[in-house]
Amino acid sequence: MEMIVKLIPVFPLFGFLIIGLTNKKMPKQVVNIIACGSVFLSFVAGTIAFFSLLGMPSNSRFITGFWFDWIIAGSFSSSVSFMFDPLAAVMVLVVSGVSFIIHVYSIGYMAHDGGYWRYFSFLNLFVFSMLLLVLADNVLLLFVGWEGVGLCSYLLIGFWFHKKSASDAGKKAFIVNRIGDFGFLLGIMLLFWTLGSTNIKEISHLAPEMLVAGGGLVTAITLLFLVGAVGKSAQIPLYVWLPDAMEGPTPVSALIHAATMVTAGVYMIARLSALYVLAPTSMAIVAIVGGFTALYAATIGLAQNDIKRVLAYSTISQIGYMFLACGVGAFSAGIFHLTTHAFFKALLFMGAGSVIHALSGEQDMRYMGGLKNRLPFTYKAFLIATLSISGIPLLAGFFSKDEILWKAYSSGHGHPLLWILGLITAILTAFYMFRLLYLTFHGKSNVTAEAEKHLHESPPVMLIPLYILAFLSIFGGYIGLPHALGGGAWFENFLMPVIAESAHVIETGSHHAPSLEYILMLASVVAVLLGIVVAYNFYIKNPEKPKQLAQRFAGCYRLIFNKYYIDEVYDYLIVKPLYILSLIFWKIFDVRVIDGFVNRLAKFFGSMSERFRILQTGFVRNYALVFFIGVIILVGYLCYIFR
Amino acid sequence: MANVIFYILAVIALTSALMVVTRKNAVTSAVYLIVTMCAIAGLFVQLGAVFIAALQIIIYAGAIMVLFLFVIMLLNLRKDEFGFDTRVFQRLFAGLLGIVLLVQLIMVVSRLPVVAGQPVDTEMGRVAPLATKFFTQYLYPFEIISVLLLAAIIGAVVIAKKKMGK
Amino acid sequence: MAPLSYYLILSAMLFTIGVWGVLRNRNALIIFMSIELMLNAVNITLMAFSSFLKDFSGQVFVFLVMAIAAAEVAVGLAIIVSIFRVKESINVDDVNLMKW
Amino acid sequence: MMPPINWPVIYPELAICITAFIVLIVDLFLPGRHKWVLSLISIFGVLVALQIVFMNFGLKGDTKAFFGMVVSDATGLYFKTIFCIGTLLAIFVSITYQRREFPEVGEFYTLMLLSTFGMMIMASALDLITIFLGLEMMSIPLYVLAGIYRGRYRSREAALKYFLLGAFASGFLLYGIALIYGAFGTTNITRIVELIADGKPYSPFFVGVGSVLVLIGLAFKAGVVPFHMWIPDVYEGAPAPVTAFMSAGPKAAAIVAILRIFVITTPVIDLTWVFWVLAVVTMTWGNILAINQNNIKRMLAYSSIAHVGYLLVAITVGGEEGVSSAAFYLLVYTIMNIGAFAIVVLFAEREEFYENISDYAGFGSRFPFAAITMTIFMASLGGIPGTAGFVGKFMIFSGAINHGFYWLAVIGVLNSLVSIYYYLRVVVAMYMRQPQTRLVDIAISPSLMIAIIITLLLVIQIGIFPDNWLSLAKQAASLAF
Repeated sequence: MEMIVKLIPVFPLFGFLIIGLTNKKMPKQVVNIIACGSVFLSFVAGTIAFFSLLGMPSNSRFITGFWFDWIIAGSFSSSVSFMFDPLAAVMVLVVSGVSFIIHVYSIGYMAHDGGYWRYFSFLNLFVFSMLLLVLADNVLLLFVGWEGVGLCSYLLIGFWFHKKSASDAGKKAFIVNRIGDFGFLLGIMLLFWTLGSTNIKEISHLAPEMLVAGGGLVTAITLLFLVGAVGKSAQIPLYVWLPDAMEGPTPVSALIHAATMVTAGVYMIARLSALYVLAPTSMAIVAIVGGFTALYAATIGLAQNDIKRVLAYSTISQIGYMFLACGVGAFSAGIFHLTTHAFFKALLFMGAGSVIHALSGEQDMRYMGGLKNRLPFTYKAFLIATLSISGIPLLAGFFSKDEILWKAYSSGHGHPLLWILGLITAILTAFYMFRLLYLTFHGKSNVTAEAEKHLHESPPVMLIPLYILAFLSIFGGYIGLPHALGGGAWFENFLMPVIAESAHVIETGSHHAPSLEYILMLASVVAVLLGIVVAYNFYIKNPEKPKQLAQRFAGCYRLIFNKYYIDEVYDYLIVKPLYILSLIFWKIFDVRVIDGFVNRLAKFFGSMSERFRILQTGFVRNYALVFFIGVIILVGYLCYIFR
Repeated sequence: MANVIFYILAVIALTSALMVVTRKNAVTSAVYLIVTMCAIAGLFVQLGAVFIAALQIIIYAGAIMVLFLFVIMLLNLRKDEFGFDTRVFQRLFAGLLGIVLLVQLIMVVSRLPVVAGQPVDTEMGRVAPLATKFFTQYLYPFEIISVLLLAAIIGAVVIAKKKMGK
Repeated sequence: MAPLSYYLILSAMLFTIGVWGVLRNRNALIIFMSIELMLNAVNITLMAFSSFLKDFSGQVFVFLVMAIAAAEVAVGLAIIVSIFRVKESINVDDVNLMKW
Repeated sequence: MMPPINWPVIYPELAICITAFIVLIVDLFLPGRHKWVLSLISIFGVLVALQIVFMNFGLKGDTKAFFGMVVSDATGLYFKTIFCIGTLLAIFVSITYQRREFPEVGEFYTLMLLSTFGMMIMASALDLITIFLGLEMMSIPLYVLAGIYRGRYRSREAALKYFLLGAFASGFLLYGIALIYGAFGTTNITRIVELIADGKPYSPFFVGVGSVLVLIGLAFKAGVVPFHMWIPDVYEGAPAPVTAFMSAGPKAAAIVAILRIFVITTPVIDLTWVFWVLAVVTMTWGNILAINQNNIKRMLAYSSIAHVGYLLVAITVGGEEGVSSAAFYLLVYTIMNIGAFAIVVLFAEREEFYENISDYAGFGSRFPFAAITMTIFMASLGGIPGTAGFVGKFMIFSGAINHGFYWLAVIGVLNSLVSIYYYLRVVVAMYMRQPQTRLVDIAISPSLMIAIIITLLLVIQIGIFPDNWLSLAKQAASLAF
């Protein structure tokens, strides 16, 4: 079994090498087989390992796959070896499974692209790095995978490099991720220095013994790791790169910027949960960052017109949920939502990709509409995903989201305010997702005549993956059916051994009355329905409404006789402020403050470089003078010391 | 008495050194540099190192400076070739920082316990102990310096020789 | 005989003059001569220590420095001549094609 | 009465020196078109020297020679290995270039070997004056090598700038040695340590200024800010193979001298803060100025300044950990940097026509192997995990954290992240820019290919299995203390 675990990431690596080195000499069909086949083999290997894991007693589920010692220098050691435990198993299955589906989808989507080979070799490299990340048994190897996925992400965002916006977006992603990596790397070093080990299993054992709970050291380490997680998972304040990352091909957005890579931060926090539970301050910060990001990104999502950008903000918002879960100590709930989110978000992106494909590259929702009948298969799959992400009961998204909301309220680290944040986000999510659905598929068609000519449903190679994911988006949630609904919370129990030490530290919400869980559940369902109804009112029942909002200053009396009086008040009190808030967040905070900061940072270094290089005058006497100034300063320093 | 000779030599060395760096004409500078070196040789005699003083004259004034003069003649440089120096900052800083360096260095050397004047030790002028040093303790540097001189000759030839062939 | 510190201070002054010469001159040859002046200044320090410590090592060093100076002069003058062949000038301020 | 000279200690130096002379003599009898024989002789000589270096690791008994003037210890031998590797690779990089651009200059190899000879002297010298002689022995051939491409004006300019500033810096170094001699009556490092141990009174100020001046002289060669000004111009102007040679060995030699004087022997005065500041200034300055460079040699020049900054972090940390991480990093740096320059030489073509990063557009598809190799070197220079450069940086920065230099580590990590930006610019240019018209194809020369493949394999090998190399560096450090 060890061999199988060892081999999981190796297949895509070979795929990358073969495709990358033979380049264009290979026919497309062979590339397809190698690219998809290698990922499929990883998935099969992961499945086999998963079942053998299930065969083991629940608290000793662990397989090591040792390749070789990597760095050994004195007390420092780090090896290339894998750990396959329940958490890794879940991640491996999600990553390789979703990757495989998206690889297949890409065959259709990228069929006419000139960079076909480059695309698949990068994609395979990405899968390799991601598997390395989730399987790594020490933080240093995890960092290798972490950088690897970052590199692939950068290369794939800028895949269509002839578009300036694409290469700019790549650059931005790169810069923002540097900030995150900075924290991560320092965190690793500080961790090694304090515990003398980088092995995750050893860390989990050593941390409670050697570190003072709530002490400054563990807080510093966990916060540094949080910086890394925030960068990679696009949370406040380092989320700016993700919306721009949509410049890449849509399957890439689905795989890297929605389903897998961006959730690496959540995975890492869950992996190091043993450290996080020792630092309540960090936990609180994780929860607050998550909660606010969830709300913030959701509000921005309200006002976007680009279909992929809505989904991008939605991704940020959903990852915010996962952070919220981790922050309140419900790591398994975070991972659960990560899993279901991978299904429905990948489906949403691929559905959007199918629409974009059908409309010859149109991404603006204002030029869509009425596509329900033109793209019936895509529509059905998209509808399922929308229902799932909105949290309609009995679909996958409902269970995971509800779990998080419940934990946010009831956990020892939780707080009703966090729950309220989550609840408002749930309303907004339902609203913007249905807005998206209505604008794209319902109503009257705004498709341009040019696009109309080529309008066609996608080929089966793109639709079949959609339906596999649609199936998972419906039923994927039942693995984690909570006790309250008669389930066994299998998912939580499965992960429990890995984060058991973390969980027992947390006071679970046992003191809450069981009925409370039902009430909160009901509240969230109502909230979701509210969001849907409002969206329906706005975009189906009265599609002119949003436009009227902008020009309705004709006098009070018209309002009184207006038959949508209630709606109007509602608009005025809730929707319009929200809409304005959304614009404010987007136009001012997003574009100016944070985005501006990142851009300015890059510009700053550039201009520093430009400004200082004139000091290198080319005159040898100036060089001698600078040298001499150095001498004066150093000798002067000594004169000062020994004065 | 000895101090008087020291002062005279020091004044000659300093003045001619200042002339070296302030003249515009390279020939004048070179001649003043020869004067400085002779003054320094005189100081070496004051310190009792007669042999090194002789070497100073032979190597520096005799060989190195002749080479300099030879190059100056070869290049046939005229006097005011460069005109007025417009780089004010450079000159300002050079002067100011030069004074700072001087102050610093004097601070440094003044920290050494002042050794009172002592009679000239003729022992220091002997060649035999110097040779012994050279061929025992400093044999390795001595060998290196021979290779170094060879390297310099090769280098000078490589740089200066005309392109062959084409 | 003058005390040690006299020699050291004289050496420091000559050294500073040499440095100043390097910084203020534009004629490559004079810059080079200023560098020679710096080396000579150091020789005074070495020789003074040698005599006052009654140690012949200092004299050995002076000898070695002279040899190094000779080697540098050989190479340095060759380089200056090679620049002159192209530029018809030995003004170091003309030698600034590469910058920034 | 006289202690033995103990020749075996300097056998490596002798091997290099004798090879240089053989090359010089053979050169006289070779007609222009057969000058390539010289490179074979040089390669053979360096390999012999390398072999002797390895044999000397097992040298028994007294490791000092020439009356305590030189020593053959693990540190010195480790660095001699680096010099040999660097010179060997640089010769491989030079062969085709030399034959194409200045075929008549057979002394090229002699000068390179003599410079290596000087580096070796620096690595094993125990006396300040010998270190100084080694430095001059290393530099004088370098001045000439920088200006050896007489067909190119920039080369002459580089030689002039390098020479004038180098001689200027030598003056300060020598002044420092003179002051130390005055304080102790000797310049032998071991002797000075003994004297201090015996309680000889000395003025710390006097000695401090002396050692700072010595440090400045060495820092100039290494390229520490603010003594770095010559580096960009000289690296740009010198012929690319010479730049490759210059950026590796001489830097390592200056660093090993700094290590020997300021870290390995108990320092007379505590210069930790001086090194701290120099490290921060050096890496930041190098990285910031590298960002906007378009000439690839100039960019690599600034990046080499930044790398010296990282090495200064290791020197600041000091102790066994500092020395071993610096030693390891220098090995890695030598290999990856010469590898990168090998690609630059490969792409440069006649008279270094293509030397701007923007000229590299479209190379990714035209020269896939060379482009992917360059990508790996750039990744390694930037310290991306999985490459040799990452291991080196990781060792340095974790050493800094281990010894409580948190801010230094933070600044260092930030810097290395900034640096990835300009390294990836090259990659972006190769893969993500529209190719310009370029009619000529690059001629693949076998010798250049050998250099590229060796460096490539070593970078990957050290990146994935750094163990043996690390323990070698560790040993080089541990025996020194």
